[in-house]
Amino acid sequence: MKTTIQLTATLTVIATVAGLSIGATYLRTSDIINQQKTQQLNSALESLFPDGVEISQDSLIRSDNSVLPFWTAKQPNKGEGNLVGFAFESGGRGYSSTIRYLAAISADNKIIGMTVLSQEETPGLGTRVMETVSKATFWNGLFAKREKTEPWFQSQFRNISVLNPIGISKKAEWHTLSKDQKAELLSKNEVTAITGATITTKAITDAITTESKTVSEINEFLASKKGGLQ
Amino acid sequence: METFMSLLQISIGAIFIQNFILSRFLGLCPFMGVSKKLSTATGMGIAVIFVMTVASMFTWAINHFILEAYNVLYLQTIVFILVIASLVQMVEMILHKYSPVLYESLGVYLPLITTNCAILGVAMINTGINPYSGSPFTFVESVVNGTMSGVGFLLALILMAGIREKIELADIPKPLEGLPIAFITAGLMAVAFLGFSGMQLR
Amino acid sequence: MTTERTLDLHISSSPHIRDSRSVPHIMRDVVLALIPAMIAGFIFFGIRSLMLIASAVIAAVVTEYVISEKLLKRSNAIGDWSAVITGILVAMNMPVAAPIWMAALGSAFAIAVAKWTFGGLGNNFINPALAGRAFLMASFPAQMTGTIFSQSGLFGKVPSPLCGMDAVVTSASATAWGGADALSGATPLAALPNLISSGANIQDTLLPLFWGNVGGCIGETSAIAILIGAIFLLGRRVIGFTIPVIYVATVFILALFFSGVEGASPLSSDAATVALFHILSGGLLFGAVFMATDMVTSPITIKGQAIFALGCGVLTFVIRKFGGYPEGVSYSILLMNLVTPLIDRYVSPRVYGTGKK
Amino acid sequence: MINNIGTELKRGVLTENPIFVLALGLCPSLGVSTSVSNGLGMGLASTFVLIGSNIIISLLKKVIPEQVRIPAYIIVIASFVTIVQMVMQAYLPALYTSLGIFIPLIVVNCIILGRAEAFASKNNVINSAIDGLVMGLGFTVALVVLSTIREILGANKLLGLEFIPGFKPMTIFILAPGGFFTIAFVVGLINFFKMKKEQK
Repeated sequence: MKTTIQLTATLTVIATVAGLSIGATYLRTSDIINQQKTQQLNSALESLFPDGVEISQDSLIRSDNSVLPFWTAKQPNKGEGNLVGFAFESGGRGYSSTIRYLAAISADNKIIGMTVLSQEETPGLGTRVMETVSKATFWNGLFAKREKTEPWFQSQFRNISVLNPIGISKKAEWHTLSKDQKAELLSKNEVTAITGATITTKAITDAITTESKTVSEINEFLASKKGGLQ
Repeated sequence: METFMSLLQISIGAIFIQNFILSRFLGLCPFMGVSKKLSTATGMGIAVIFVMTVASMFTWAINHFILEAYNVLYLQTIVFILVIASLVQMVEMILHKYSPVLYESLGVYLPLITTNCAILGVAMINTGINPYSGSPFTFVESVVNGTMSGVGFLLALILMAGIREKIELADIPKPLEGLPIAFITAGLMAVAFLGFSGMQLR
Repeated sequence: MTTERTLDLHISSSPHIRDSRSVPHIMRDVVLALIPAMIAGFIFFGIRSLMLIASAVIAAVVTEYVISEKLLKRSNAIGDWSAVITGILVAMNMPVAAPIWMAALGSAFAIAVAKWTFGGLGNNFINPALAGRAFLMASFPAQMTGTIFSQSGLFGKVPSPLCGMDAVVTSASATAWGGADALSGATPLAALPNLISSGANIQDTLLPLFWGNVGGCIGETSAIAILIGAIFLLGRRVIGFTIPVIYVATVFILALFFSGVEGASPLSSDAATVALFHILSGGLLFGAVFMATDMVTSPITIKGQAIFALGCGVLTFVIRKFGGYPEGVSYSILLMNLVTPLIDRYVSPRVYGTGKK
Repeated sequence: MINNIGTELKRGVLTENPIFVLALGLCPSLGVSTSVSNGLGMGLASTFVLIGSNIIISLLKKVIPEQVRIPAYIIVIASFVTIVQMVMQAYLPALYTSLGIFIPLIVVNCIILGRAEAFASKNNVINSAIDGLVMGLGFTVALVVLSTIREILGANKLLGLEFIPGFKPMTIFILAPGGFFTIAFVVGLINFFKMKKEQK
């Protein structure tokens, strides 16, 4: 009997000390972790919109009573028609994960910018949604300052219309195209697929196409709000 | 019907597409260790299915009703590993008492399972997002995911054991004998399993 | 398909020897049987197809030589033609526009990793040529499937020859199919609804598929060329009927019953057309004749072979219909290669290794 | 008794390398070795846990009763892992995301429990700490070797930067099969040199 008590006691003491030290670390790090998360979101939002706009959070209640948070960007110090656009978060089922992204839409329903927040697609294929084209190589890049470039896959969504379905071209990847070819794609409202990762590509275009409903909902909401203020 | 299809998709994903061993690299130590003979491989595989299913039930419930409810998710790792360790212990005792036959055949593998990362792995995966629906795993989904991940483990294990028995007498180059050839075999199996990638019910 | 040496000590996995001919003889027959398909490849895809084959064969033979003679100091392996076959098969499983070096890399991998790490011919558990192709598929998906190109054969351009049937477009019906771009569906059958809804006659695509001059891998373009090779191999008793017939029949029957979503109702004449399309398109015939029948990596007994072929057929259809890859033939054979040891273990009514005389 | 740190390092990195020689901790070594930064991060995180748990377990070796030592060790190890997890999430969020579930899985890495059981429970604090350090470094070195090979062959990159301009990477090396092939040939090569040495 004594041994049982002794065993339990030892384990309890160890577990308590362990729990306390974990708790202490948690108290120290939780704020930083939360800060990190908001900062990530903020910098993602800032990267989507042009410099110097004011971003504020808003939300609307959808027809099914769910709350849709979104962000609006306004040109500061301007009166009427100062709305640059709005952004919302959404996701689509990719190849091996759900791809979460943030999309910024202009007042005329075109994509200002799109950035993938999280994905767990196949390395070397689907994960190339995050790939940047850079001239930096290992040999010079270690010493040179790394330029901050947007992933090419995400860049090609700029100025694509949300209200029309987004097509996929499988001919060549966007970053290899000439200016004229890029313009032609844009006129057809198409983006290029990542070679070998058509499913990932289609997941994103499909998700954005589905969100055209969200876009008109937000538009209506903003219009009604404006009307209400006047 | 829709639920059935989504559970079927989870199962296909767990067994073939995201096979624990051949795609996720979880549970490699027992995979290399017990795949030399078909009989031991089968025993180990069944024990893993059993523990994975039970562990999925308990860890999901604990995660949902205690850790999430009281906002102490940071204790997840330590709680899960303790739950799994005691579960394995409990399963061992229950089997010993009520099903000596099953205990005879599975008992030896149970202690090995506590430190099998596949079990903690599946518990952790179940706390995340179900990639096929985009929302968190429900209880049923997580249990199916646990069982089917175990089935995938068993499948890889018996295929591997069959192949290893076949190549036992092969004239393998000396430096590659043992672990390296087992890895190459697993690699070639993983190559074949790539054929399942991207499989979607439609 | 084994060396005499391994026959002595390696009982469980040795193939059934139907007569006293030696391994090099059997291998030479296989090379001869591949010649019609190679000619078809040359006719429809031009000289480049032969360059790819040559590059793959040279790489295979050199790899085999370096490993067996120089590294492992085993001298009896090189003369048996098996490396030549592996080389040919790797190249014939590639699209003609693939870079020449890629064929060499694929067959070097096939010989070095899939075959010699296990001690050479007779010891490998997986078909080396298919492992080589799968290696290239995973490594260079763009070159092995996606990119659209045109290649001149003797009968003019073949549009969109996407290997492994990302989209099958015949010269004659390219317009009916709405051009190559419209067809980049995941499987050939993904393109079929478009075809049916556009009012084109699917039956028109079957004849070109039979003769050749369609897109695809070098080896799979012409059904008739593959069938000539098959008849030769069957006549010489190098391969049996069991695997190819059951494999193809399984795919046919599954397509007959489950082709509903493609716009044809089950068991109708449309479904039969779709099922025929399934057989003639992609690498099914080529795989069923030349790769699923590999003696080393398929089961020993007839019953085992039947199970093996059935599995190949089911997997091929499932991957074609639900999979992420366009073509299921090579992966389904690879997957069944993994199951072969288990089949041999549980389906073995006769004494191991002796086979039937 | 540990006297020479040089010999100890050689033991951890070469003769008793946890991955290549002892074949422990295989899951994380294949799971995260797709890029050098992941491999290095994982290696250092495990090293920290290994040193920490070795120290604590060596301190407590007289207090912990024999019968409950395994649960006690697991608690100690899991606490260190949780601490690493939180610190990483706070200060290295990108690495934290890319390592994914392999961070909590450090708990079941056989190296850590193995060293606790085989070394720390029998030796003094300083020696246990050194043992944790050298074993952790051995693990890290192995991970860096594997991930360097895989990142160069599979993505033509090193530390996320293009390595050889124009080289066409073989994607398979960052997929699952490539992980198996890489470790197979590294271990094969090590065996080959060992055999050559023995022959001499």
